Amino acid sequence: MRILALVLVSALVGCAGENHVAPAGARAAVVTVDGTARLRVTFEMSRDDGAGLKVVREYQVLRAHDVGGPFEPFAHSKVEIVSKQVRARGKTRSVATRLRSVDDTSALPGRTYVYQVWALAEREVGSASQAGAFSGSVVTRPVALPGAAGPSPEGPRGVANAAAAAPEGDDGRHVDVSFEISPDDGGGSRPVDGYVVLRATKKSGPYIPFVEDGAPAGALEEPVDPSASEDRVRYLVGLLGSNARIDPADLPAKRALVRSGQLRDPGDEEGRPEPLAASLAGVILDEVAGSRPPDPAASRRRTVTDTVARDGPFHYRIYTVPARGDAVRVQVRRPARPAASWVSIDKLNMAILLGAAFLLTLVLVQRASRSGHQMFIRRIAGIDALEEAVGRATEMGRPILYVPGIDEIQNIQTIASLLILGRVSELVARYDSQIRVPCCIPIVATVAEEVVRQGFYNAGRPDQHRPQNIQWISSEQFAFCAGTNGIMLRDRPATNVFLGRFFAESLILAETGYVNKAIQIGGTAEITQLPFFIAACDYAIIGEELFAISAYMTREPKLLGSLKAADWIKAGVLLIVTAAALGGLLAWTAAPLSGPTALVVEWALRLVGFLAPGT
Amino acid sequence: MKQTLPLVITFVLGVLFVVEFFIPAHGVHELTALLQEWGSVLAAFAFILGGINLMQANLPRIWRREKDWPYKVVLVASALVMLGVGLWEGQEGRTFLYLYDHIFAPCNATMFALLAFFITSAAFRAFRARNLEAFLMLSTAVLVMLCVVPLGELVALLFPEPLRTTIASLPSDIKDWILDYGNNAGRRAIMIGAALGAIATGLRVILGLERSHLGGE
Amino acid sequence: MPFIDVLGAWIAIFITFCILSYLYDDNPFYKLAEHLFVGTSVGYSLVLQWFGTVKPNLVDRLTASELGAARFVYLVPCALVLCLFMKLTNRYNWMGRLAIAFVIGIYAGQNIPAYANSDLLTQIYVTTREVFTSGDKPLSDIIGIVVLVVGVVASLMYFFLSREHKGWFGRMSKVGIWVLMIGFGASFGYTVQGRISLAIGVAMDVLDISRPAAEARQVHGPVVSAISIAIIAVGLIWMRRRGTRTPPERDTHPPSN
Amino acid sequence: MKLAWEKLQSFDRRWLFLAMGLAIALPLMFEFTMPFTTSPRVRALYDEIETLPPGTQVLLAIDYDPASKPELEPFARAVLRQLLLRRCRVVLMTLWDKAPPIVMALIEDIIEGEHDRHRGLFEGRDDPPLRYGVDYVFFGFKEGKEIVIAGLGQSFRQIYPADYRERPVGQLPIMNGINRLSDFPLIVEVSAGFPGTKEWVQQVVTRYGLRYAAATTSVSVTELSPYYPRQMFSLVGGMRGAAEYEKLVGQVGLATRGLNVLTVGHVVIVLAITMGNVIYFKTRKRKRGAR
Repeated sequence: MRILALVLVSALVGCAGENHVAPAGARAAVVTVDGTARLRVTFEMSRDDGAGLKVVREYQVLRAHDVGGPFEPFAHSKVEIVSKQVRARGKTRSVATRLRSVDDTSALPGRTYVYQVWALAEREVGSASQAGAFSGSVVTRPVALPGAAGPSPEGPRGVANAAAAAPEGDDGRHVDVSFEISPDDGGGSRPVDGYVVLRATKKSGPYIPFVEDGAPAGALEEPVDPSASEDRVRYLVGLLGSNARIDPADLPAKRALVRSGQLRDPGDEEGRPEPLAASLAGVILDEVAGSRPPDPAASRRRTVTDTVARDGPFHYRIYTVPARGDAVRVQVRRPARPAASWVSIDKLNMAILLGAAFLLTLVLVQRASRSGHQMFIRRIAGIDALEEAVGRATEMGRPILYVPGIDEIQNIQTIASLLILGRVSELVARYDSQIRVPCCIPIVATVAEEVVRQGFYNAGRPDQHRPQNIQWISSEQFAFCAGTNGIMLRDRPATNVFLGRFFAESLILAETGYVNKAIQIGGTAEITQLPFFIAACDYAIIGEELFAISAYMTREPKLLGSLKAADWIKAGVLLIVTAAALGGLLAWTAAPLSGPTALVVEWALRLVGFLAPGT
Repeated sequence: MKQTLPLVITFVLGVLFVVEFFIPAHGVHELTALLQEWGSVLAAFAFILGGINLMQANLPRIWRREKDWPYKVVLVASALVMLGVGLWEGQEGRTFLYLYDHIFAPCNATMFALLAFFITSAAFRAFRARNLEAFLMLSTAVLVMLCVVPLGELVALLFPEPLRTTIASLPSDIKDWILDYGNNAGRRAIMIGAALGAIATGLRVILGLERSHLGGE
Repeated sequence: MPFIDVLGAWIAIFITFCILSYLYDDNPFYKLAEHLFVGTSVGYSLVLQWFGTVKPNLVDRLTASELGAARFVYLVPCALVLCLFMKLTNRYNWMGRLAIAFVIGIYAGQNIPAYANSDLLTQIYVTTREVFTSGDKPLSDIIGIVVLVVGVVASLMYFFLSREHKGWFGRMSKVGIWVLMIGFGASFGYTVQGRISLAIGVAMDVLDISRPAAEARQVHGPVVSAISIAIIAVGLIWMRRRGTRTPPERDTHPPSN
Repeated sequence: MKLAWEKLQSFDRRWLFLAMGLAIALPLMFEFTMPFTTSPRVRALYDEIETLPPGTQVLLAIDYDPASKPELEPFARAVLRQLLLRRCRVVLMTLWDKAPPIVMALIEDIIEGEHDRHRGLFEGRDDPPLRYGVDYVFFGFKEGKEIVIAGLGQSFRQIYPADYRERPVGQLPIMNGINRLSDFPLIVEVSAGFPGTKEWVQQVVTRYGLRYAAATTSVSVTELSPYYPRQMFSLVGGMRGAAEYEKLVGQVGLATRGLNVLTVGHVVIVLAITMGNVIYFKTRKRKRGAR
C-alpha cells in the first residue's frame, strides 16, 4: 500500500444548533489504495461516540469536487457500523482504535475529490430531541485519484415524481420522502448503485444526511435487480412498508398479491408480514395477475421516512448514485413540514369495531333501563352459592374472606373484583356478618376499604363497618400468601372468595382453605391458575363470568344490558371466525379456485386482513 | 359535589385514556404519560398508608396481649428493622441484602416449593372422573405429565432400534400437539371472552353504571 | 466465605424447614417464620417504593431547580396524595374518593383499547389466520387446526350469558366445556413440572448440591438440615406435651368437594 | 374391605406430602441416570451456537429471580459455557431487579472461577484468558420493563450508556459495531415471567427481525408455544429443556439430576391421581349398592 497523501484538516462547519454532536473527529484524511481505483477516507470517531447522552448512530461520507461543495453522496458512503470493517480487515489492528475508514470505489480516475464526514446523532429515547437534528461534520483536503482522465461515463437518469410530506396518522415527528426510482434502475447499461436522500433547513443548503426511522431499506436504497433474490426481498419489503424478513421463496406469489392492490398481507400475530400458504397464494396469483396487469409505476415507488425534531420546513434532495461517477441530483420541489395527526390510520379498524361496541352497549343499556323487564341470564353456580355461604358464615359466627387477587389496580380483573366486593359486602352487611379483605397492593386495599364502607352503607349498616378488616398484608406474592394463610388458619373464615387475578399462590390459598373446611369460590381469567381453582375450590368462575358477576348479583337492568351487548359482540366474533374458517377450508380443498369460490376466499382473506391488530 | 365530582373525574379520565390510544399526536401521549406517572406516585404513597394500616392492625393486638401477640411483635419488628436498614443503607446496603438473602429469599422459595406438595394433594382429591369433563381434564393432565418426563424414552428402550426412535420421540410430539391445539383453543376462547368482559367492565365504570367505589352519603 | 455468611446459610436452612413444617400442621415454628417473612417483605417493599417511585418521580422532581416553574405541576399529585390521606380522618374521608376516581378512571379507560387490541383482535385474528396457513402442513396439524377452530367457537358459546344453553346451542356449549377442560388439564400437567422443579431447587439448596464446593465444605447443609428437623420435631413434641398447642377444633359440616 | 376404602377416602393427605418429600429427597441423595432424547425445539439453539464464528457477539438476557433459579439456572450455565467454549463474546444484561446477584454469581463461577482458578472450562486448550469488556460484559439492571426493551431495539447504547461498573460503552471493545439489538447475530433470553419473553417478542423480535431464542419456566411454555418457531427459533422449557441442553453440551449438571427427581415426582402425582380414582370408583359402587 502506498500512501500518496495524508492530510489533516481541522474541524469545520457544524450544523445548526448548539446541541450537535461533536464532529466526526478532528482528523480526516484521504489516501489512494494502491493497485485499485479507489480512495480511502479515514477519520476519527466523534468525541461523543460512546460517551455522554448524545450517542452517534452512524457516519456518512459525502463527496465534492472542491472544498466549496456541493457535497453529494457516493455509493456505499454510509458507515453505519464502521468498527465491523476495522475488525474484518485483520486482527493486527487494535479493535479499540477510534479510526474508521470508508472506501470510495466510484471515484473517476484523474479527478479531484474532497470528502465531508458527518457524525449523525442517535435520537434520545423519550425526549423531544430527535435523530439527525444534531449532527457535525469535518471536511478533508482535496485529493486526486491517479490515472488518465477518461471521458466521464454517462450516468443514469435521476428519480422522478419526488415529493415530501408528513405521513398520514403521524405523531408530528416524521416526514416521508417518496420518489420513483430511476428509469435506468433494474439492469441496463447505466447501472444504479442506490439512492440517498439529504435534508436541509434552508433551500440553499447545506444538505445533510439524516438517520431514517423505520424505513425498510434506509436512505441508501439498494437497486432493484430481479435476478438477485436478496434485492427482491428488499423490494417487497419496501412495498409492504415494514422491515420484516420475508422468505424469498414466497416472493412471486406475494408480489402479485401486493401489486394487485387487492389484498393486504395480513402479517402474523405481531403484525409481521408472513407468507400465506403457497398453494392458496398461487391460486390467487393466477386469478388476480391474469385479470389485472401489474402496474410498473406503482412498484417503482420508494419512501424514506425522516425523523425530525423541529417543525420545519425541510428541503430534500434525492441522489441517484451510479456505480461510477457523480450522483444525479433531484430537488424535491416543495419543502415539507411534519404534521401531528389526530387520527391513526392503522388503528382505524379497531376504532370502528370499538365504536360499534360502544354504541351497541349504549343502545342496549338504554333499552334495558327503559323497559325494565327481567332479562334472562344464565346460571353461575358459584354466585348462587355465595348467598348461602354468607348465611352459613353468619350462623357459624365466622367472617367471610374475600381476596381481590394479587395484581395491581391497573389490571381490569382487580377493578372488576373490587366492584364485586361492593356487592358482596352489601350482602354480608345485610346478613350482619363480617368480611375480611387481605390485599397485596396498598392502593387496592385503599379502594377496597372505600368499597366495603359503601357496601355497608348501602345495606343500611354503616356502623358495622370495621376498616381494620381490610388489610394490606404485603406486596410480595408469597409473603402475602403466607399472611393470608395465617388469617385462614387462625380466624377460620367460613367462606373464602377468591376473585381477581391470581398467580402461583392460588393453590396454596385454596388448599389451606380446604383444610379449614371453608366453602370456597374461586374465579379468575388467568388461564394457568384456573385448573387449580377447579381442583381445590367448591365453585370455579371461569374467565368472562368474572366480569358478569356484578350484573348477575344485582340484576340491575342497565348492567344486564351491557352483558347482552357483550353477547352480541361475541356472536359477531363467532360469525367472523366461522366465515374465515369456511373460506380457509374452501381455499384449501377446492384449489384451483375460480368464480364465486375465489371471491369467497378473497373476501375471507380481506376480513382477516381487516382484523389485523394495530401496533 | 361529593358524588358527582368523582364520577366526572372517572368519566373524563376514562374517555381520555380510551381516545388517547387512537391519537398519534405526541402531545396527547405526553399528557397521558404524566397522568400515569401521577397514578404510580399515588400507588406508591398508598404504601405509606398501608404501613400505617399495618401498625393500626397489629399494635393494639400487642398492647392488649391478644392471642399470638409475640408473633405480631416479630412481624412489626422485622418490618421496622428492614425499613430502617434499607433507608439508612440504601437498596444495595450490605445488611439489607444480608437480611434479604438469608431470611426473605429462603422463605419465598420455600413457600413457592410448598406447591409441589399441595399439587399432589389437590390431584389426589380433585382429579376424579366424576363426569366426562373431569375425566377429560385429568386424562389430559396425566398424558402431559407422562410426556414431559423421559418415561416414554424408558419404554422405548424395550423395543428394537427402528421402532425405538419413533417411540422415543412420540411423547414430545403428543405433548406439543396438545399444547399447540387442544390447549390453545380453550385459551383463546377465554382470552376473547375475558377481553369482552374487560371492555364491558371498563365501559360500565366510565359511564358510571358501576359506582360502588365512589357512591353514597 | 466469612463466618457471618455461613451463619446466614444456617439461618436460611432452618427457616426453610420452619416453613416446610407447615405441611405437618400450623405450628409455632411456622408461625415464627411466617411473621418474619411478612415483616421483612413489608419493610423490603417500602424501601423499594421509596427508592423506586416516590423519590425519583416526586421528591427529586419537586426539588430539581433546573426544572424551574415546571416542577409545580407535581403539586397536583401531591394534592391527590393529600386526598388519599384524608381517608384517615373521619370528616373528610370522602376526599379519598377523588384520588380513587382518578386511579380507577385512568386504568378503566386504558384497559379498554388495550384488551380490544391485544386480546380480542389479536386472538380472533390469529385464529382465523391459522386457517389460511394450513396449506403445506402435515395431517396432524391440519386436524389440529380444525380442532382449534371448532374448539374456539364452542368454548365461546359457553360464555354466552344471556341465552339459555338448550338444544343445539347447549350441546355446542357442552363441547366448549370439554375443550376448556382439556386446556386446563394441559396447563395443569405443565405446571406440575415447574412446581416440582421449585421443590427440587429448595432440596438442592439445603443439601448443598447447588452450592459451590468450597462453600459446601463450610456450610454442611445435610448436617444442618438434620439438626433443624430434629429441633423442630423435638420442639413440637415438647410443646404438645406441655399442652401449649391447642388442638384445632373440628366442625361438623360435611367435607366439601 | 369396603370399609377400608371408605377410610381411604378421607385419608390424611400428609402421607402424600411425605411420599412427595421422599420422591424429591431420595433421588437427589442416590444418583441414577435416565435416558432421554433431545427435542428439535431445544436442539435448534445448540446447533445455531455451534455454527457461530468465534468472536460473535451474543446477547444473553438473564431475566429471572432466585425463586425460579432451579428451573432456569442450569440452562443459563450450560448456554454460557457453550458460548464461551465457542469463543463467542457474551453481553449480559437484565431487566429484573433481583437478577444482578445471579448474573454476578454466573460470571464468578463460570467465566472467572473456572477459567482462571481451575482452568476447567478450557482444560487442555490453548485459549487466551477471557477478559472483561472484550470477551464478556455485564450491563446490570435497568428499570423500565418493556419500555426498556423497545428502547434497546432503537439504541442499545442509549439505554445502556455504561456497564454496571459505570464504564462507558465506548471504552468496551466488545460493543464495537453494536448499536441496537438487530446488530446482535443472536439473542438468548432466560425468562421467568414479566418482563420477559412475551414482551421481547412483542416489542422487538418481530419488529426488527431478530434472531431470538428463549428459555422459560415450564409454566410459561403453554403461553409461549404459539411463538415457536416463527418468532423464536428455539424454546427451552423448564427443567426438562435445561436437561436436554445439558445433554447437548455434554455435561451432567443440576438439570439432569433434577430431571430424575422430576420423573419420580411425576410418577408420584400420577399414582396419587390413580389412587384417588380407584378409591372414588370403589366407594361410588358401594354407595350405589346401598341405595
